[in-house]
Amino acid sequence: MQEGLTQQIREKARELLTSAAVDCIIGYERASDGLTARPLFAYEPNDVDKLIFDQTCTHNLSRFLVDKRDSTVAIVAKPCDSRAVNLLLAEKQIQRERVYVIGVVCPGIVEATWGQINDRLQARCQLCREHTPPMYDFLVGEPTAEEPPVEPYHDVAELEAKSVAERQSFWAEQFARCIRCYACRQACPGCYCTECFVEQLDPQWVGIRVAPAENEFWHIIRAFHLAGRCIACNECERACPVNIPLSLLNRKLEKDVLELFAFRSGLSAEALLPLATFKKEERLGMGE
Amino acid sequence: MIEGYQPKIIGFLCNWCGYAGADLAGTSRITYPANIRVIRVPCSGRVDPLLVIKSFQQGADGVLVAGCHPGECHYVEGNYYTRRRFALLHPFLEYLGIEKQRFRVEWVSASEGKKFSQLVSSFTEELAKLGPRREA
Amino acid sequence: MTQIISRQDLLSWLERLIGERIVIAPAQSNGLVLFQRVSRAEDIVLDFDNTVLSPKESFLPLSEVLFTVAKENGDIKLMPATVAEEMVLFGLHPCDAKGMAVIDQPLLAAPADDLYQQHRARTTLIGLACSQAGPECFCTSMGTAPDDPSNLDILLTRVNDSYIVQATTEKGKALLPSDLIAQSEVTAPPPPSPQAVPTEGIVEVMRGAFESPYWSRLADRCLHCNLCAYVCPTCYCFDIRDYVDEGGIERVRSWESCQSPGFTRLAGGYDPRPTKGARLRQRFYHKLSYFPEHFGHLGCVGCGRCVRYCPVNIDIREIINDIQKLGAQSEC
Amino acid sequence: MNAENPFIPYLATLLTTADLTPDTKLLTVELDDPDVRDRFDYQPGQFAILSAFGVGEAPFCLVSVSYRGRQLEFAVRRIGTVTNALHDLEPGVKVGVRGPFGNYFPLEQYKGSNIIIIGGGIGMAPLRPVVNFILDHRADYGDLLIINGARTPQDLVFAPEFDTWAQAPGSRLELTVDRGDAGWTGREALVPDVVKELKPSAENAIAITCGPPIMIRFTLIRLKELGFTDSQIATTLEMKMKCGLGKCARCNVGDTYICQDGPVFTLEQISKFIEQF
Repeated sequence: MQEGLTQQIREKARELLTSAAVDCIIGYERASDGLTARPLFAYEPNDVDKLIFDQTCTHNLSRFLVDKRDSTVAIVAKPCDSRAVNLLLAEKQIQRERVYVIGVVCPGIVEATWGQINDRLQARCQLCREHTPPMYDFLVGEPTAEEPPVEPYHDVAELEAKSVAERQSFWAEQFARCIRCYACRQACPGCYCTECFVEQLDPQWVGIRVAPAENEFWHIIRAFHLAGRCIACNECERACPVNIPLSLLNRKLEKDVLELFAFRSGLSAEALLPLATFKKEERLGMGE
Repeated sequence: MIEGYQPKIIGFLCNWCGYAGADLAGTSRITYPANIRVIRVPCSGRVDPLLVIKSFQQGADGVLVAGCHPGECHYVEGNYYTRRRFALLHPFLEYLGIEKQRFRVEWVSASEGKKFSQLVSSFTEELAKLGPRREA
Repeated sequence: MTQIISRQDLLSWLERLIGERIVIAPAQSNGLVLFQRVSRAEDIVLDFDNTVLSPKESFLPLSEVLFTVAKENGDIKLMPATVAEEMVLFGLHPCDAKGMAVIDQPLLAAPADDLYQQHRARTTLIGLACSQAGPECFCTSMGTAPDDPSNLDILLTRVNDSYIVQATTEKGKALLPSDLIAQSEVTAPPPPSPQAVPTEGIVEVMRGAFESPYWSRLADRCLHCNLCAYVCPTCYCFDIRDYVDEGGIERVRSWESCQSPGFTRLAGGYDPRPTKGARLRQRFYHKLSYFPEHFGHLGCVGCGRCVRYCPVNIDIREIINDIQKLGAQSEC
Repeated sequence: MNAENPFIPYLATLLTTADLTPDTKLLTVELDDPDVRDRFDYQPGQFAILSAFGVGEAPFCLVSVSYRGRQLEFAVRRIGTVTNALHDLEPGVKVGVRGPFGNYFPLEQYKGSNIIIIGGGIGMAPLRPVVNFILDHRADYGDLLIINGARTPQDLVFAPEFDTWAQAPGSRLELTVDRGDAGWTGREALVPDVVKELKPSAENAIAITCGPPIMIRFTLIRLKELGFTDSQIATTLEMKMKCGLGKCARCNVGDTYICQDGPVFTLEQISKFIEQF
């Protein structure tokens, strides 16, 4: 356990709660398996000692900010999580003065399932180059220098290189397992629509039938609705009970957004999102 | 080429250019294949990816979005958003196994009846070569 | 005297069954063990903690057509769906078999759900006693056990590299391969002992805890997906809608969960259970209070899947412990 | 109900549709199969689940009384996908009927009591069969007071029957609207205020009410002020339903299934619900 990080977070949390600067701290506590972590909502100072930070704190806590938008909260944010805060600010879903961000210089999160940890870093962390959060109100841990970039889209490129038939059967096999539990949607800070298109009945885009065609429809549009917004925290893939490789969908769009619009999501709270703006003279290969 | 296979195309034509171009083709006796089912939209910017995917899911073999040339949009910037949106959706569909030839975005002005007719003919031919998207 | 079958004979028996009928068994799929239709006996996984999803999918499918509406020259005919093929569900643990018994009570109560009843009638259950208990299992606290043969047609219990065969119903006996079964003196190894959970008097204690803020605090971290309900062997809520395509009109029934936004929302928008806390509370009150009051035993079988797969670790055992403490505090 | 397969509806033909209010229609339906038609017996308060094939099905209270003829009547307000589909149906089209479901108003027990009917908007629909039942067995019951309110005069349901209700012996009809219009000469007040104004006696009386939740809440306060006990007040609850058979666990409020234990409850029963409704 990163002792230093946990101590600093607890002290800042106690200070914020006792001074009533915030109504609650959204952080992490030990889960019921005694190994992994789970989100904690600390309302009173004596809850503060449950707060922890270590390499199992995988959840993107900014997911809870829209639910708590009517109160003032502090959240513990890893670099990717804080980019999701920027996304919510850029999309006017939360007010900056009602969110106190305790940024954490991230040691990287390990792969874990309930009751089991292994020491391999999660795929997103192996690719991660920004260990210091781009935005925070208080920083925990020593900022580290940027590491040399690594090819972040090798798995996407691999799938792109395959033939159409191979890709068709690959995705058909993945989507066939989907049980439409929507854990991927509910785990995502970017999915805050009051009524999701997949549950709309009038018009009924998808409907309630769970079948290959409907599952394909769901996954295409879910991923596309996050194009230029997703910050690749991979919580959707981690929440999926049947291991559908959702990050392969999200990061394909992330790669294309980078190439087409030279844009990365969540780096600033004032950013204009790529599909909500344009450049008159840009050439994008459509209809040319 | 499968014997007797007629590809189904869903065409979202923007009212001011695409649709007007198709109209012009009609009034000037320029024929184009009947494979296209035309859906008129106020602007190509109105075409939501939901409409494109729903068309494919309901059995379309090809989807066409025809709007005004960039800079000539009746609503000034509608087709700029269309251009970005589908520049992103197009490779994404390819990535998911919907061949890129099945989804086309074209700029057809109200005076380009000929271009519209050639566009629909070439699209139909290409889809006929490709075969149905889903085994019937 | 006990009846046993060697591992090899078991596989050849299963191969024989595959030739006669549909066989659904645990099999590998992208690194997961899932109940799937198998075409070869060696695809079947025999040693596993538990599958990701419960086998309820074989009786209450994720999506199923209840009936189709056919229009013939202006006249309408309703053609109910039927289940024709015989099936074997192999490899379910006793907790999942108890899950079937839980779901049977509401769905087979008169007037019985005809389609579900047909699935159940056409299917023979060949269970596999657990050789080890997962860290999240707690079936013995929920009225079943790792070697409980009830609710099954046949129970296989592993001993060294063969299996003790207990056929508990006529259906099971009819399926036994007498040519492959030997008599033996060997006795079953002691069953594993999963963790215990204090369920004594939980129904009454739950009644007292309804207004407690415990539920809304617990719901803070809940994501409100349908995962816990969909992996659960005892959740049976469903939704019904019509589908129209060239083939005609189909009335489709699909899984639904009390956590989804539209579960209790009336047309027009009024929702008597609008908050996260109220919805999460509904899940645990249905399993630990309402179901027992209606049908006499808890609506949970202790398989631990919701504990293992919940992305934010909403752990029903922890909740039962917390509620018991809450109950104890309010008494003194 | 179709006992072999309770999810398969009986086929029925939509005979007529009549506009009760701008957004509510009275659908008259006749079951196709003659012996199903004879067996389909129901009491005031029970409901059926209507299918608009191609869209889905939804529960509606039966507003007709079974002994007055074999046709089933439903008051359907255009508010969701199924109701929209039902409103667009032309007479002669086939629909599906499942049921009858649920319990019913214990009119047998209410014999000899004075009855106060308090309906709000579309809430008057489930009370109409109760009124008609009482008028058809007038001697069995004491005084009948009907308070029927709505937002505007056009929203008052079953207006064509107001005269027969008002002129029936020993019965009194009081109408009210939130906002009147040019032709409206009657009362402009909220239903609970009318209850307060008329002060019906709680002595040997039963109050039956149905309407939007806000109206029910204040009507109950007024009735309590007048001395009505919880067991003297009955209502019919509306909840999302999918099966009507106590199987899909969707309509439960606490451990009560509205589709089987209800939809008719006394206030005494409702107050025991563990979950506020």
